[in-house]
Amino acid sequence: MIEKLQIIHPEMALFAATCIVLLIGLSGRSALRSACAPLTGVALLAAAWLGLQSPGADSELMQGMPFPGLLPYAKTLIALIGLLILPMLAGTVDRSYEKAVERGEVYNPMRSTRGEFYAFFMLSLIGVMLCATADDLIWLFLALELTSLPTYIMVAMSTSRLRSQEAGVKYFFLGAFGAAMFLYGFALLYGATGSTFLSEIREAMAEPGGAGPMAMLGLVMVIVGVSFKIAAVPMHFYAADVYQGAGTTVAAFLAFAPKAAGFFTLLILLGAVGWTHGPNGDALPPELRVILWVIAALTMTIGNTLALLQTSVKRILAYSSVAHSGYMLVGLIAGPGAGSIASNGLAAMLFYLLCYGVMTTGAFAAIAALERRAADGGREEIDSIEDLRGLCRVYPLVGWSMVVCSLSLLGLPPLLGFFGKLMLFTSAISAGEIVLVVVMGLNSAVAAFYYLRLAGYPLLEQRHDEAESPTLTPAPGRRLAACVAAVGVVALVVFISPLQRASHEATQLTPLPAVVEVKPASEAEVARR
Amino acid sequence: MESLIHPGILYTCLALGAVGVALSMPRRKGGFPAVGGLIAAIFFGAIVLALTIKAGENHPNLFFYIFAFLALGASLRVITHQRPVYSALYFILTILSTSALYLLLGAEFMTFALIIIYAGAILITYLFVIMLATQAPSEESPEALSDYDADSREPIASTALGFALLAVMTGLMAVGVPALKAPDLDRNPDAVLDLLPRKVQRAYDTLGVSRHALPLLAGARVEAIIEAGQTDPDRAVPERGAPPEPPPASSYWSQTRRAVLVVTDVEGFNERYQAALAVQRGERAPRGVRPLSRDAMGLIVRVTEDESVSPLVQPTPAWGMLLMEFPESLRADNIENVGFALLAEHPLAIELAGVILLLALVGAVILARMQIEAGEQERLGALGRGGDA
Amino acid sequence: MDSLLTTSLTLAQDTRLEAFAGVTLYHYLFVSATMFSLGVIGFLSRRNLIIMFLCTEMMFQAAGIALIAFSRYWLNHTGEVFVIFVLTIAAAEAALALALVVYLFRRKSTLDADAWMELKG
Amino acid sequence: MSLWTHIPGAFSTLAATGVDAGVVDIEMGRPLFLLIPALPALAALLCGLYWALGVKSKFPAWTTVAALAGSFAVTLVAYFEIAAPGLTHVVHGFRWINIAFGAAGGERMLFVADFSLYIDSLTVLWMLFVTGLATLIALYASEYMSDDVGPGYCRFFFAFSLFVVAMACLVMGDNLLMLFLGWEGVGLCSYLLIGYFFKKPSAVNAAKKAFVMNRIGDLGLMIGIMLAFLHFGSLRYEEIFAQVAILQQDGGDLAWTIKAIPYLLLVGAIGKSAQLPLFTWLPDAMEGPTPVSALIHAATMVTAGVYLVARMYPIFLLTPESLTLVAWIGGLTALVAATIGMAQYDIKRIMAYSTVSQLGFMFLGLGVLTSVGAAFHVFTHAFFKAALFLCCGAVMHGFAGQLDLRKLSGVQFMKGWGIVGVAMFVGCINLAGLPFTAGFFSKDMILAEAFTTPGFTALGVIALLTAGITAYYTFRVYFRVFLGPQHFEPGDELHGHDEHDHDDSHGDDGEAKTHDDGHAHDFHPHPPGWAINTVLVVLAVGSILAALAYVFPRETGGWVKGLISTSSAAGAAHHDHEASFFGLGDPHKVMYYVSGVIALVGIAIAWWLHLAGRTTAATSRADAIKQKIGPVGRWAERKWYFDEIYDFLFRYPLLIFSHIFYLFDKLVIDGLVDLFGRSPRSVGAGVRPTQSGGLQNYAMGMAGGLAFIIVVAWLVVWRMSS
Repeated sequence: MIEKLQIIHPEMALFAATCIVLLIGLSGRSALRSACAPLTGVALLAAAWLGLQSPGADSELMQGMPFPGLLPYAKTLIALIGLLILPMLAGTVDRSYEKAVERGEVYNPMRSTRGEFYAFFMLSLIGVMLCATADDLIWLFLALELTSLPTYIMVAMSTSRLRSQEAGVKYFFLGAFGAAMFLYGFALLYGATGSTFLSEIREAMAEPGGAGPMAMLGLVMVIVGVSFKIAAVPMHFYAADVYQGAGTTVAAFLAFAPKAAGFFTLLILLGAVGWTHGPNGDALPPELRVILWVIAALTMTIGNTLALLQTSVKRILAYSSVAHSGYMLVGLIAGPGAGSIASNGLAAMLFYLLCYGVMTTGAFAAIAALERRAADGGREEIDSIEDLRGLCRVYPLVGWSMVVCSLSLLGLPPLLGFFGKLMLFTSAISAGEIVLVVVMGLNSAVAAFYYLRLAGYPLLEQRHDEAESPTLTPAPGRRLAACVAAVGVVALVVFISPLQRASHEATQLTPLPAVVEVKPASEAEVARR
Repeated sequence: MESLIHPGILYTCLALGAVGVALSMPRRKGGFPAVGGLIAAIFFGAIVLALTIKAGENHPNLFFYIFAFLALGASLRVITHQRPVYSALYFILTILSTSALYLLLGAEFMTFALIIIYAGAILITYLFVIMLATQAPSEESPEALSDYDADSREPIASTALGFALLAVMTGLMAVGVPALKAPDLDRNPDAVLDLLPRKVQRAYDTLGVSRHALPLLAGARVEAIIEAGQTDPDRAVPERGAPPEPPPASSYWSQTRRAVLVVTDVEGFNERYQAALAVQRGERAPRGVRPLSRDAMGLIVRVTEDESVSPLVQPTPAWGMLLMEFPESLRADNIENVGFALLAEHPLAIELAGVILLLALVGAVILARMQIEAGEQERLGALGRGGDA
Repeated sequence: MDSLLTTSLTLAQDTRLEAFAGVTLYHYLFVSATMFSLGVIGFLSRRNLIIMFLCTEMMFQAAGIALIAFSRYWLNHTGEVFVIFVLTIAAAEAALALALVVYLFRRKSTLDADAWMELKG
Repeated sequence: MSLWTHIPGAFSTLAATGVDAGVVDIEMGRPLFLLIPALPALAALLCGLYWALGVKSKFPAWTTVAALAGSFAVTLVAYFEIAAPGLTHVVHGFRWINIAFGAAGGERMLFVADFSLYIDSLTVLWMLFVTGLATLIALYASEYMSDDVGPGYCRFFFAFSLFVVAMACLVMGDNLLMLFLGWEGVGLCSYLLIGYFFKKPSAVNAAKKAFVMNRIGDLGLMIGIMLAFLHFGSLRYEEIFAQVAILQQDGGDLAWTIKAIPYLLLVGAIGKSAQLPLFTWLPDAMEGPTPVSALIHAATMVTAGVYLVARMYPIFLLTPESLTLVAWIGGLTALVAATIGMAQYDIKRIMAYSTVSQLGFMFLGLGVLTSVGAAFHVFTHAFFKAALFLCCGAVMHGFAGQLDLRKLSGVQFMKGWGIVGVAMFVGCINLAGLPFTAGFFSKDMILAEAFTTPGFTALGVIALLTAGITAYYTFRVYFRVFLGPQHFEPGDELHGHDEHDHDDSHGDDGEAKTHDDGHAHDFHPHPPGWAINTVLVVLAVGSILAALAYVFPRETGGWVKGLISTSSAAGAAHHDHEASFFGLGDPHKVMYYVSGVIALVGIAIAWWLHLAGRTTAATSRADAIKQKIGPVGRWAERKWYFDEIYDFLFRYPLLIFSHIFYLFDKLVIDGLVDLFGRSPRSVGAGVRPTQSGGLQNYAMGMAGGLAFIIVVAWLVVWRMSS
């Protein structure tokens, strides 16, 4: 038992740092308080390093898991993207209060929320990592909740404006609603197989008649419930409101962490039940394939078309994140393929998750780095796309980061997003999902309209009024995050080959020991084709 | 596909029950909770009745009907009562009836845990917050109901939606349940005792049985016979004497629930056994002989079919054979089973739950102490923006 | 009455090794699904934030009944263990939700869910 | 699926066994050739640096010119090493993507895309005019953009250099992925350069339109490339061609996915080369600075579609039906664009439509299997069209943005405009196809082949008609603008939205002030300076000399033919010697006369209508002319009458025709584009009410979605089991 702990070393490191941060965040000494962010950074670095050391496919501990090689990739990915988001967070909460303390006001720990913010950030990342680690439905349920609960609070406390509270209440209540759905799904899945262990579920499902209606109902409810985490149709409604209402930095975090958790959950759940059907034994059960297909197609279409109508950058990015979930689902539908990287949809999904994390963080960081005069005289975060006008000329670093990240989100070669999409395309084509590929291609074309606006406003437009135009925030970390992300979008292109190989190795599905009989239903399906 | 209930009956009754629920939703004028509840109860009763008729002998006992009715009725009141306090109280009733259903299902531990945690702790908090966040009735309007409590939002649409969901779920379950694999009935419910050696150890200490026999007694199926004096239980092949044949394994536990045990090096077993029997009969044990303890005696019941005691207990000094049944005190009960499953199979999940509770604690504290900055509302009001644009 | 009570209590004990037939399982599942749907309906139609959250708790409870029934069916205790964790999460969510609701009430002096409709489109 | 198993060794064995009928030997080339893309890349980097440093001089221009000239020089070296002996070289740059993986069963699959150059004679031909023209046009732009010295200047040359890099990548890449990279790169640079005057909303809109329409094409190209990879297991040309050669030898039925590849590639080519129905972006793209129009939207980038078809010719030859489609698209585009061009007044737009029309000719050439003709036309067109555009640019530059041919007249004989006029004349005779010009020869090859190829006679007639119209509208411009009475009205670029000083920091520099003064009283056009004149002279001479490539060297039947026949684009043109031009004999010979006559007729009509007796004298001098030719008043009246007849009989139907096409363009094509743009918006607007902001509305959507998805899953289960 105790040796099993080594698979959660990164989580343990993060949790230790969480406790320390919680404590020193309350300290009366400003030097100690300001150590929260560096400490979090160190913990994330440690987690990334420990994540690399996680037991891989050759380890005894991982035998029987659907994806024995998943951990090193997943944990390192999560920790590194967390590290990218971290600089944005510095100064998110209580900056004005810290200023007041610097001016000589007495520090009152009851008014500070500094340490807790980093603590929640890390707790949520722990949850994401545990989702990727889970070998058990109970664990998975708890990990999903651990991912979400901190984000609920982070949204509500991100700014003191009413819209943050509105975002918080919508996110929390709908999140609990969604959680009830996937909890019921987990219950039915347990009911259908008699076990909560993924390895046993996998064996039970592989038996003849194992994937009966009860299991299907459970899986459908889980998939729909987890769709909330990845903001996919029909659970996408909250995304735009919440991203817009939350502070920009928190929105950036929301765009990555719950989504990653949701995709890891879907990956290992479907790894436990799926891709053993069809003539080649590498397809999902037909009913799952159909519903994922419907969800994916609707998600990209609705996300992209709604994004067209927006003038708020955060809403555009929110709907774009909805659409990107649809793209990533395509990889999930394509499945593990026939052993090659180009046909491995799961690897494509994981690789795209990496690309998406970098790109979207960069875009959010770029707008988080700016602020404008609010109606009540204070400074507020920018939101309207008009605020991006002529940014490249005034603040070239931020402006170009926005341009590069938007173009990458659009999938323009030779940026990172293009290669992510390319991999999704090839895997979907080799899985025979031509229609879905066409839908995805059309959606990419539609997406060009609004991504070009995001890229064109900073680059091609002219500023209207200097006085009303946004200025840089005093928090340099956000600029840093934007630049690092933009550089990453360009520079990671050089490393796509090893990255894709790593994601390919991470998604090697353990073959089932027993010979899986081909369902007669799928033969009928083949005949119909 | 085989379905447990005729879809026509199911959907018709659900649709009519939905009408009842929709009727009982709160309206500004009060609605018809009684009528609606009655209609809903009738049609839900019809579905359960249809199920029970189909079930034949294999139906649940009376208490199921009582507590299911209570649980669902109270749930309906939770969502239809216009006063939040009553809703919360009805939710306590829901919890209590649910825990009774748990008891019927043999989950004693969860029964009590549910009552303590939910009804005892969580719901009290709810009541507290409801009290805190509701305006107290004043002199003029003692019946003051908040507008948002008095009136439900889109009652018909949401009821229709909820019942559509219910229809597809129950419909699919009705197909899914018969398609389930049969549970493993031969599985030993007391298998956990294998892994809980200390309790068994105590029992054996009183019996004076070899430690090597412990796994055999604890384990459900005794497939090995240990030779007298042999200390290695893995070498299970007898070299001397004809071992008695173990009963067939498959139906073993479901039929007899007896273990065949070869007890080695039992010193004076027969004398001690007879002495204990004598004690049971109210006689005095022979001098110098320590009778077997009550626990150990509990192990030795119904030794043969005709309930005579001695025939199989051979007075051979080297080894004896015992046909025995676990005494109730040695049976693994629900709490042990749950506790073991919890601690042995999900230890990390417990830690994780602890982390989540810590997080909830910190989060609640933060939310509670979040400042509403002084004058924020006034400042916004002065700008002519009642809220946030 | 005494005999009835004994029957019910010993149901937990004595009949546990007998088949818990599918029909009986379906009885419990039906109750569970109905409670789940009632929770959904309540969440959709009640405007009081506290009652709405109570409804999600009800949905959790419904999952609990299903878990215990399945646990009984499969003759293992994993489902019961699951329910313990469901209770934990329910408690954690309730703590946060109630704190949030109190905070919101302080901001707007109302518990109406429709009071929070500024963000849209 | 056996094709998936190919490994690099496979090709060499194929080559050794002589299966590679259509493929030439591949050798390793000299790393020196990597300088062709590297030098412009360096220039782009430097321009970016200047931009960051805030350089305010012509430094970026000289850097770019020097780098491009170097690039051209290296290309010349490559030409002498490769093209003349007919070799194919592959120059390995660096390994870009290399994913090798294998299943346990021993099947191996490679996804390799190196940054390598594939240099054969087709590449060299293209690169010669790309780098050569880019050098010249950069020189021209150094003067043309001089009002803009500063950040805009740096930005312009940055994008300009980057364009050449991307173009080199497109043309020289040794695999389809590099081609795609360059393809998108040139699209991006085009977007940046069209939108250069980003203060003008029309420029920004045009940039967007170009980008979006190109994305439609790119989608097709991308899918085509993926299919190619799936089928051939590689994206490298040499391996694809080897496998195509095998397929050709094997004969038999092809998988539909292979057959789909040329069509998908064609979609990409249509988008990039502005063919029907995706051509409307190109005229709009004239919002960009004129050097950009000349280089990107006339000479180089738009021929990328032609290059793509030519490069992948073996695949097109596998499914000849696709070539028929190419031919028809080309022929119809040529006609439609030419008729639209007749009705325009903006000289740059006329040139743009003429570009579309000439690109149509090239596609027609490819479609009727004369890849030589197409490539030759690309080559000659690059020269004369660049010359024409640069002349228009010089006029525009000199007359403050005036492009309306009704407001300019007699420029040829104004002081300092002689060189421009002559260059314009040279360009016009080429475009019109006056006998013995380069344009004449290259067009003839295509026309003749259309009549030679069975089943394409109708296209030949259309092309002939188009040639006539081309001659007409070309000389309409020349006669109106350059000949006739001297008259001009300056353009509107003095009112603040001057394209030359869009940048606020330059709003009050000296030159703009002069303009303001000049406008107040009388406007003095400023004739072009040395840089523009030099470039025009070089281009005019080049246009004339290009005709020699048709004849010399004799042993290969012309320079271009010699180049093309040793490349992958060598089409097996079937010379049907029985073919005759309406009973007059061998089309190849007859065409010289027929097309020459048609060109002359077109020019004559233009002369008749636009020069002879033109009395568009709103100026005082016009009155004097009218006095001089007083006796001819009635005659002039009668001419007006002829004009009416002409309008009615000849111009009017065509005008109606052109308006129909214009309407078609506006309504159907733009409508389709609009539909493409708007239908997502309307879908979005339809979905938007679901985002009502109400918490419980969202919850309702979620619960309803769950119920719906369960129903879907159930239906599938039910259907599977029944």
